Amino acid sequence: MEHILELKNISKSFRNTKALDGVSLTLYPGEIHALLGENGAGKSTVLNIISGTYLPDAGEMIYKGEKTTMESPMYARKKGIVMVHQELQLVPEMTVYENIFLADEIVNPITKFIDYKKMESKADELLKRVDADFKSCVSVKSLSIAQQQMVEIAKALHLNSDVMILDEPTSSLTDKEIEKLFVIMEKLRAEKKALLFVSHRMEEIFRIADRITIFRDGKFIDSMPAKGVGREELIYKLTGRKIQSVFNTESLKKPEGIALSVRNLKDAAGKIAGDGVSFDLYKGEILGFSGLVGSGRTETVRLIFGADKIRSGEIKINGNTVKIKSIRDSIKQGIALIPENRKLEGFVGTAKNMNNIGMCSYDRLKRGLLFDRDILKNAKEYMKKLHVKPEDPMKHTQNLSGGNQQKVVLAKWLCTGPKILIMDEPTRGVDIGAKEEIYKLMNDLTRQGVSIIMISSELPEILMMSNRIMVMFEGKMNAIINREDATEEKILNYAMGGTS
Amino acid sequence: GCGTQSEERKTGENTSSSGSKEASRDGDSIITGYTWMAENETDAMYYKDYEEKLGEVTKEMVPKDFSIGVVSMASSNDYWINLNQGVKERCQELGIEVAVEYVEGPTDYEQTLTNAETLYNAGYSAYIFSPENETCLEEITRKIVGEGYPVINAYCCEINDATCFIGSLDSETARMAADLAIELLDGKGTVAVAEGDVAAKLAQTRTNYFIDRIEKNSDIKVEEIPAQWNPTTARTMTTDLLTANPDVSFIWCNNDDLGLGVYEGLREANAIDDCYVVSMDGTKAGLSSVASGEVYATYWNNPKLIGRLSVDACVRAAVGQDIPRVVTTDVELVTKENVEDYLEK
Amino acid sequence: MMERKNYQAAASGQAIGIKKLLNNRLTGIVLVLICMIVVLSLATDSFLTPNNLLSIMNQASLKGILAIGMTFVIVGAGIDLSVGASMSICAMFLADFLVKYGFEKIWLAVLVCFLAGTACGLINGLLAAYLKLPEFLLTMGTMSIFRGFDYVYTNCQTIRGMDPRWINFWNAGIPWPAIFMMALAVAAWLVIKYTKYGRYVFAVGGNENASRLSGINTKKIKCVNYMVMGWCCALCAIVYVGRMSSAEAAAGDGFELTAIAAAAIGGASLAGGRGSIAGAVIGALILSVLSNGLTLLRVSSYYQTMFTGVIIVVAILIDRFTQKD
Amino acid sequence: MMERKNYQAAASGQAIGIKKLLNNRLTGIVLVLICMIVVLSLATDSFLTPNNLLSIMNQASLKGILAIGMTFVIVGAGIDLSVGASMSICAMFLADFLVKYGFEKIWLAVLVCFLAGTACGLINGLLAAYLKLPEFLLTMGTMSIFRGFDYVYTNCQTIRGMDPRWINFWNAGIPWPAIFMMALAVAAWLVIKYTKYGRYVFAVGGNENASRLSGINTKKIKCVNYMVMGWCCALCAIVYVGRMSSAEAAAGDGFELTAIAAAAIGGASLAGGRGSIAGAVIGALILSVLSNGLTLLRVSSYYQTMFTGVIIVVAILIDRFTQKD
Ligand SMILES: Nc1ncnc2c1ncn2[C@@H]1O[C@H](COP(=O)(O)OP(=O)(O)OP(=O)(O)O)[C@@H](O)[C@H]1O
Ligand SMILES: Nc1ncnc2c1ncn2[C@@H]1O[C@H](COP(=O)(O)OP(=O)(O)OP(=O)(O)O)[C@@H](O)[C@H]1O
Ligand SMILES: [Mg+2]
Ligand SMILES: [Mg+2]
Repeated sequence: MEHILELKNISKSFRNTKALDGVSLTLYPGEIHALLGENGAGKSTVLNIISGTYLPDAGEMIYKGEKTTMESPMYARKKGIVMVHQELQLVPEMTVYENIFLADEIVNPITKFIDYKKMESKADELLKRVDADFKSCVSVKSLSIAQQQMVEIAKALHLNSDVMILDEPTSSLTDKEIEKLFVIMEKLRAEKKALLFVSHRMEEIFRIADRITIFRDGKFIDSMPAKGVGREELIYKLTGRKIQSVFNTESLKKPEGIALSVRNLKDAAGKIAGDGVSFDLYKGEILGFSGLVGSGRTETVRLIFGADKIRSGEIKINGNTVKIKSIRDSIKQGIALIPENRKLEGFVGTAKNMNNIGMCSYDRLKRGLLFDRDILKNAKEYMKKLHVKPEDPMKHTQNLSGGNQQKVVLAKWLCTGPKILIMDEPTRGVDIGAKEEIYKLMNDLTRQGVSIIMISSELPEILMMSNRIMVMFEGKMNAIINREDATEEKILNYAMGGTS
Repeated sequence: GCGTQSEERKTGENTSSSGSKEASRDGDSIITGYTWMAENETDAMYYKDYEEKLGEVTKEMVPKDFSIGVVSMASSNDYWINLNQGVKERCQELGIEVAVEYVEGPTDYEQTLTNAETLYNAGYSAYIFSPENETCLEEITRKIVGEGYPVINAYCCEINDATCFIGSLDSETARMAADLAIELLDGKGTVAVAEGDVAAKLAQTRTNYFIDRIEKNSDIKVEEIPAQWNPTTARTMTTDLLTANPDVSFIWCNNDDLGLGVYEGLREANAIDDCYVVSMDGTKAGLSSVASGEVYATYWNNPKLIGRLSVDACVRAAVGQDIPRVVTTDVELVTKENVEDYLEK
Repeated sequence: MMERKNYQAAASGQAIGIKKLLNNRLTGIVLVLICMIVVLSLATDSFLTPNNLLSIMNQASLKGILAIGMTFVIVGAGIDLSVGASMSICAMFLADFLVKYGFEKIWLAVLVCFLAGTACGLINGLLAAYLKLPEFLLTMGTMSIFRGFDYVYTNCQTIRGMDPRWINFWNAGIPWPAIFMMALAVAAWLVIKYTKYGRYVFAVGGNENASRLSGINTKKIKCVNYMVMGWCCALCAIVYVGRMSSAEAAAGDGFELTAIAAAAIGGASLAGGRGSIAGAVIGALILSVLSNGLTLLRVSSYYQTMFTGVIIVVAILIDRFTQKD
Repeated sequence: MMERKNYQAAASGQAIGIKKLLNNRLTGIVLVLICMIVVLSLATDSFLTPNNLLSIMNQASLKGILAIGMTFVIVGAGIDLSVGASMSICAMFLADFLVKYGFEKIWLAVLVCFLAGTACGLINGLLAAYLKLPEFLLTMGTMSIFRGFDYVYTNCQTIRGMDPRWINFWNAGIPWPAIFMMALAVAAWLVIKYTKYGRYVFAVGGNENASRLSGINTKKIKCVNYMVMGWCCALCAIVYVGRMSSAEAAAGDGFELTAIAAAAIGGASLAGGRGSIAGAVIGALILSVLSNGLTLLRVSSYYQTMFTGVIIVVAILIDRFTQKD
């Protein structure tokens, strides 16, 4: 079969980082092609080159039989290449339909004026196609990340391009939405479109991909059909080492004492329904929060952390009732929150890694005055611990790859030495190797008596790591199950509002 | 004679001794060839003659419900406060209602016009206008005068259609300053002019007539300090200019505030003893710096009197007296010797 | 049962109407404007006269025209400090050509005026969009350059001596400035709301990177914003020369801040992505009513300066508290 | 072999040094400053004299002091247009107290001056940070309020009649203004670099939301930024009254733009999160050398306005192309 796109020996450097070193990639029509690699391997970079966001330093690209350089995103779109970026690229002040039809507005054929009605109805159709639960007339800034991701996908779908590139589209979706996305992808495959996508979740690769290409450290490693590849083999190719699956081995131990107790917690904005959320978090346990997108998990933990106003309810820490009015109060109580949207809430774009990591720990790091030396040392220590690549504390965080940014945010909170660690989608966009590192770290922490709340939309992760699992549904706590009793089906059932 | 020179020229007619109609430095490039006209006006009188001829304005003369609207320059300048003080005092004496509007920045012509329009809409019996640049009020003046209300142009720039211009002639003051410079420097050396806004008519008159006189009557070289009415800028530029040309030994400043700035600049350049600073307006700060021997001299034209005369002119015009186009007042040189007299006024 | 439901629906419909009104970004400033008008109508005799209202409209039009242009620039996440000077250049060319070539060749004068506006806008636009120079500094620089050019060209002489027909046109009692402003406002509103370019202005200002990745030529959009600003400067210059019957070299000094203030009072966010034409016009009206009112109320000039500030702060406070986000 | 390796290492070390230099944000503007100094030294006799250099330093200090304060505000993603008026209020109180209570009570005058600065900063800070008013408009409003207060308090009279000891202090040939500025610069640099507050200014300016979620009291930081600006206004007022031996009601008019320009030329980004104290000082120096140079070169006044703009644009162009991102 004739390929639609071929990359040969593409190289790309950013200042002093070599992001791509002579990589190659071939894409056929009617296939779903998975691009794999660790964080910082250069996946996003190569996708950005294909879609015209970056220009390559060297190498050539053959598209539909012709040698081409995609000089701009506009040009690439015209040629039939569309990309969903790893970081959400929407205009927050605009409505969903305006975003979906951005740069491709429907105009009245005679007056050339924009036809809002038509755009809205068409956008609603598209949203129905991806089975979204919101209307297209709402503004994007009022949506959760997952919903915004759906908008991105709808936006790419409507262009009906020959090549569709999806850079970690599933990282902020829950299983239900992912399945919907896969159905759509399969339909596109049947229409002979070429799909190129990135994911760090192995199950997804095996579920959907036809072929796999692997990058490591900016170099091409291998390309093969997905059928018949073993999980162990794939992971070895990805990381260049053997990775052992980490489990929460502490799970069998009986918990001793309650670290955090929440009763009837409700927020001022009214997102949390009924009598509010109530649960206990034991010392040294990992409590998994599961639920569908928009079920109010993030809302709940933000309340505990003091990021949003509490309307009513009681929070006890180590048995003492505490009043949490601000984030500083909760930090003083030893609570840390790793937010779900790292770019908007996690780190400061204009700052270097060392400052982002040290940000919450200046009180500890200062010796009368703050010295760069100490901040640097602190950052180096944690960057090493979490294998941040490149391990350069002087680099600006926004120039790291997505997964490495996540690690920097993790590092920032770990070095505050929290007693209660809340992680909202902590492994979003983190590669398999690093995921295991994070799991190991979580186990280490619980062993030291730290209690962890982990919100995750990845069921395997929840099942593997949690001692107990709390399932939320429409702003209410629906069930708490012990790990021994938990199965994927059970959790999903509770997450959809089932009662047993 | 550095003393009062007003006796020599009681009217505007015989003031053009230098014969300069074209006062600009570069006559050819003037687009419309506009020059300071008041001094060539034939229908002009010295204010004492005029008062003698027309008699005093009394309370009885004032029509019923007479009111005056005033549009004045720069609210932050003591000179205009004094002038309008005169207006207000006289109005009080005559029982006239008065509203005074200033513009904050001198170059805010649009605001000047806006103020005039607003006062016009509020309906006053007469108006006193003192704009920094006459053109912005020309149309509205024509309109008001056309409707039969008097518009008195109190000092500043001359408005074409105004009923009457009252005040000293800046062209004359500038020439007096030039003569003073020539006398003090013996016709040689270098002088500088600290200008207000280079684009403002008021500043141009004060600058150009000075330069013209100097160039025609002596070998003195002239330097510029484009200070934009800003004393801080004047200070900085004076120091810089003295660095570039230490020969400058006389600086003519477009107003007293600039004079104060220029003096501080000279202080930094260590040149206070080698350079005369002469300014105009006679504000409180200006006079006090003359008294303390800093600024050498300032020209004072009795702003309060101009204000009072303007009110009188409004009344005179309203009752149908035949007032001349231009009424000139005195300019007096204030130096350390006679400053005491002025500080009291 | 049915009735009760209907009643509820109606009530909730009403509630939604009010809510929508309260959520509308313009509600706050319209409230401010209405308050000012009511207070001034009660406190003075002369405020609510046709002549005065006409004057206010005319006075607001200079500010309004520039504020409309500024809205394009600000919504596109830029800023333009050179508008006063650009306006002055346009006014100078217009007046000069009118005087030199007479009223018959008025088309030529207007053409040159618009060319000058385009040139000024293009200089800013090219440097800001294509060379990515920081806009605040850049336009501060071009402000000086344009103003200097103005000085040199006019030799700092006021250009006067307009044809009487020109003067009569502007002084015949028809509020041409206000008409021009309203016409521009309608045109700008149509562009902003119903053309691709208009939507792109918001997109680029709201998220430049996302817009670029969506295939918008963000540089072109940014550049065009400045050109639109330039055309508004040209139109403003026509009104200016009409109102003043002359053009001074220092014309329009400080207009930039007024224009930015009017646009910002009208809800334009200097971070980009937010703003409206109606808001800009209302902002200009508020500033004009304010200055008119303070004069009519005979507030002493020192206090006028102070009150202007107080009203601006109060206006943004009201605006802040009539909408929550 | 060994030797060659060493050689290579040395060469690469050098290369890294140069690269680092080129990557430094300040390289571009230092280059601009050096170019200007070289050109002026060659073109004029008087530029490179100790007296002239001293004057430049003194002249730069007013701009520099304000630019340092402005750096805090701008790095924290704010802006302050009221600095000229705040400075004027401080100057007015200082001069008034010096004249009224004599040189003996100079501590009182300085204290009142700083209190005034704190008050101005606090008003801006509280409104901007705690009520979240848009800063450009807000400080435009407070600019009018402060200036009006100034007019009312002084009744527009210039305050003069300083004690001779005060005048002598400032005119004894010691460049106190420059010394004050340098002292402030060092202090500000220490604060920015070595204190928590300093780091937080950058964090809040770079991403306010993330900073808040990291437990930083972002409102307090923003408010303190304006207070720091207020103190810088007070210090600037001291230097101003020292240099002018008087205080006018209109003092400091337009200083806000100069201060913003100096800070921005020095690399402060108006979007927040970026900027440096050294940059602000260099920016102020560039502006002062520029104005000094144009006077020394006897550029005619019309062209001075133009050239100032040209140099600003050239400076940001050079700055833009000496660093890539
Ligand atoms: N704008 C940039 N400036 C500097 N370096 C960059 C930039 N973008 C990417 N890099 C660097 O290029 C390398 C590859 O990054 P890329 O984003 O392609 O990784 P990735 O494979 O997509 O990783 P992830 O799985 O974490 O998304 C990284 O080392 C990153 O630090
Ligand atoms: N900043 C916001 N503004 C308005 N609505 C929001 C905002 N953030 C979240 N929501 C809404 O609140 C609801 C609860 O969202 P929340 O983020 O708590 O859900 P979640 O269970 O954490 O799901 P997710 O998997 O998306 O994080 C969602 O329906 C979402 O649309
Ligand atoms: Mg990536
Ligand atoms: Mg969430």
